[in-house]
Parts: sequence; structure tokens; C-alpha cells
Amino acid sequence: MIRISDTAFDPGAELTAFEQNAANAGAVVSFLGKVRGKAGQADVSGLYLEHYAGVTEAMIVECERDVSARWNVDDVLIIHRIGQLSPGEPIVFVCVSAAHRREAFEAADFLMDYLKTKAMFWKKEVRDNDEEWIEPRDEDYRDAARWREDE
Amino acid sequence: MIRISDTAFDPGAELTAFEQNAANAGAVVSFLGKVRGKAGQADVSGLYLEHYAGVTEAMIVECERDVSARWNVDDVLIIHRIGQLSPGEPIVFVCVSAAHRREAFEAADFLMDYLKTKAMFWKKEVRDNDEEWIEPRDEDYRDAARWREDE
Amino acid sequence: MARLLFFGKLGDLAGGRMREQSLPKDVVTIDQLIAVITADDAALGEALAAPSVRFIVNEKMADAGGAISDGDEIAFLPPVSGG
Amino acid sequence: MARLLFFGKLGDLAGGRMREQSLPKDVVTIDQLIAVITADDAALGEALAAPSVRFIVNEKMADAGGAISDGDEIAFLPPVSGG
Repeated sequence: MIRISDTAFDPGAELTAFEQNAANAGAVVSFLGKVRGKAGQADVSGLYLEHYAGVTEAMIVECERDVSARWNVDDVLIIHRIGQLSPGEPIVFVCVSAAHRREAFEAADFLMDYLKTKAMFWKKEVRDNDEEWIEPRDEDYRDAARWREDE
Repeated sequence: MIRISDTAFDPGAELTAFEQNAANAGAVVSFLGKVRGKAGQADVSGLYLEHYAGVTEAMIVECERDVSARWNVDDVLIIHRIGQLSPGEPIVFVCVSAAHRREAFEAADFLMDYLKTKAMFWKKEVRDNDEEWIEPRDEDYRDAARWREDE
Repeated sequence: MARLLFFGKLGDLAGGRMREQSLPKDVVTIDQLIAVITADDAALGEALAAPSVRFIVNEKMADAGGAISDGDEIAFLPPVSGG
Repeated sequence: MARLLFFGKLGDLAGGRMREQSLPKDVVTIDQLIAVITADDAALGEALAAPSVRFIVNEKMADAGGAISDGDEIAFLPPVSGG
């Protein structure tokens, strides 16, 4: 399930709904990404995120299919914010349930690498005196490349 | 923080408290382990877990210190059930917050390997017609061994 | 009329996320469209021609030589940054 | 009196998680304690002597040759299974 929304969400409530629905899963891994209040030395006053409505969702659905083909997972939930966000607010929340923990960990890790380097979101950091459209860090690309060789 | 308890807990509420307290963390990874209703073909009616009060906690605190020495994490929460549990109930919940996601993922993964193969818990599976004290699977030991070479 | 979409920093440069533009008869590839835009707005044109920019035509990935025609939706994508 | 603790399947075999036992004068190692227990209860003694069983004396890891004395807390641990 994929949900892209311009309103705030509550990761704890989402985890509760997800795990109670994962009746026979032994393992549930979640990742929560939050807006940080600092970027290096600079104070961050907020983020602005945009996406390509329709296309972004369709590509994430395809990525979820890849995950299901590659790992034995029971269920996947992806929530991603767009719009204006303040420091401390959730940006992204990924939940994966599976029979065993290794699969849940790997699938969640893979989905986050996808969302960071391939999913069609654009993020502007608004700082005290300027603003900047963020691009993936080198380590984000390296993380994403980990999955390539055994594909 | 480590909490071993013989009463049920709510992972969603725990995640909410944890992540709201992780004010400047960019990444929060959680792992939830639940009682599965099946063990192979057999129906599982419940689990019974015990620990070595005092010693189990002290060793987990030491493991948390290892995690802090090895990864740049902000905070760690470990909740582990003992006593009688029914299928679907949470057994273990681990949360790790960090500035960046790779550290949060690795530390949570490491902690789960520790809890599965080294922490002093003993788990009896109660099935329809028999019961069995569980021991780690071969793959649990293999997972735990991943962390050894670069220690 | 083609529908042009600009995301991220390209939207800021273009002064808007979307514009409608009729394509001259001899503009049949993305490259050629970028040349037309550059004639009007050199800064935007240069940004659109950067090697890191990708293109989507009618919701499918395309390359700079990809065919376009009036009525298409043509999106210009700078490097993404989700999560 | 020593305080003996049996966890997991060892507790089931011993018929209880805890027992108090006074150690004979010549019982000064865990090995020797297991021999005493075996004389009384062969099944339990054999289980305690299994290579996978670990020992904790006064909250510190010990090996089978480790010294014990009256008043110690001696714990017998089968393979763990948390999480």
C-alpha cells in the first residue's frame, strides 16, 4: 500500500494498524524518516516536498512488486509526505511484515534506498537565510547500488 | 533503555513516545517480533518466556553500550516480554534513532541478532498436542556471526 | 498544445511547475524543444540540458532524442530527493 | 546453602526453577556439583552436563571447572531463545 499525502500522519498509529493486520507475521520492520532541525551548522526551518502525481505512485507500486518478487514478505506500507513540513515532522514511513526478520529488514532497507535515490520526489530545504533543492548524497547512491549485483 | 515485562505492551504507542522524544534524529528504525500462530504445520496456542532477572538486563545494557560504541546512534529502546503470550502478541520491540538511516538499520539488526542468540531468554512453544523449548535456528547463528569479523 | 512540467529547482527556474506551449512544426524531439526554450530563457534552457536531467513523455521515460508532438505531456526531472 | 537456578528445559527437568542445596565439603567445582546431582537424578545430571549448557556463578560466567562454595548462586543455562 502506498499513500502520498500533504497532511501530517502519526507513525505510531500507522504501526498499530499495520501490525494488527499482520496476523501471522513474526516480524515487522519499520523505518521512520523525520525532518531534522539542523543541516550541518545551519538551522532548518522546514522542508518543501513535491512529486509527480500519478507517475510517482505508479513507480512505487512497481517497486513494491519487485520487493514481493525478491523477498518473502507478507505486506508493505509506504507513507510519504509532500508539501510543507516542519522540523520533527515525519516525512516517510515504511513498514514491512514477513514470517522472518531477515526478509523484513532487507526489504525495508531496499525500499528506503529506492525512496531516497529513485522515487520521484523533490525536496527543498528552507534554512534561516537561504533555501536549497536537495540531491542524494554519495552514500545514498552507494547504498542503493548494494542491491544491484545480486538482482 | 531496556524494559522486560510480564504484561502486554502496545508497539505503536511505544514508537510514538520514542520518536517524539528523538527530537533531532533523522531516522528511526523499529523491529517488532510477534508470536506466530503456526510452527511449520502445527498450530501454536502460545509461548512461555522466562529470563534470568537482573543478569539478563545487565547483559543487554552492556550490549546497548557496544551499539553506542560502534554506531552513531542517538537512542535505543528494547522491550521484551516474559511470561505467557498468545499468538499475535508482541514479544520484542526494538527502536533505534540516529542521524542517518544506515546506522539505525544496522544497530537494530545487530540488537535483534543479539536478542535472538545471546540474550538470556528461554522460550517454550505450546502447541496443540505438545510443547517444546525453542533453540536458535542455524540461520540465527549465521546472522549473529555477520557482525563478528569487523568487530 | 504540449503540457510542460518542471519539477524541483527547474520549477523555480521556470517560474512555475506547468506551462502550456504549442510546439512549432519543426520541433519533434526533446532536444529541439530545449533549444526553443533556451532561445527564450537561457538560464532555464541550460538547466534543462544538464546531463542529470531526465525526461518523461506521456508518463514514460524518454531520452533527449525522444520524439514529442503537440498534445504530449513532457516532464523535466532534476535529480530526485525523497525520504 | 548454595542457591541453584535452572532455566528453560532444565527447570522443567529439575521440577522447579530454584532449589537450595548445601554443598558437601569436597564439592568445590561445578563439575563436582553436577556429579552429586547426577547421583540423585541421572536425567537431570545428564542434561546439566550437556556441552551446550553454560554456567553463571554469582552473576558471572563460569566454566565447568569453575570454583563454587556454599552461599553461591549457581545458574545452569541451556541454549537461549529470545526475540
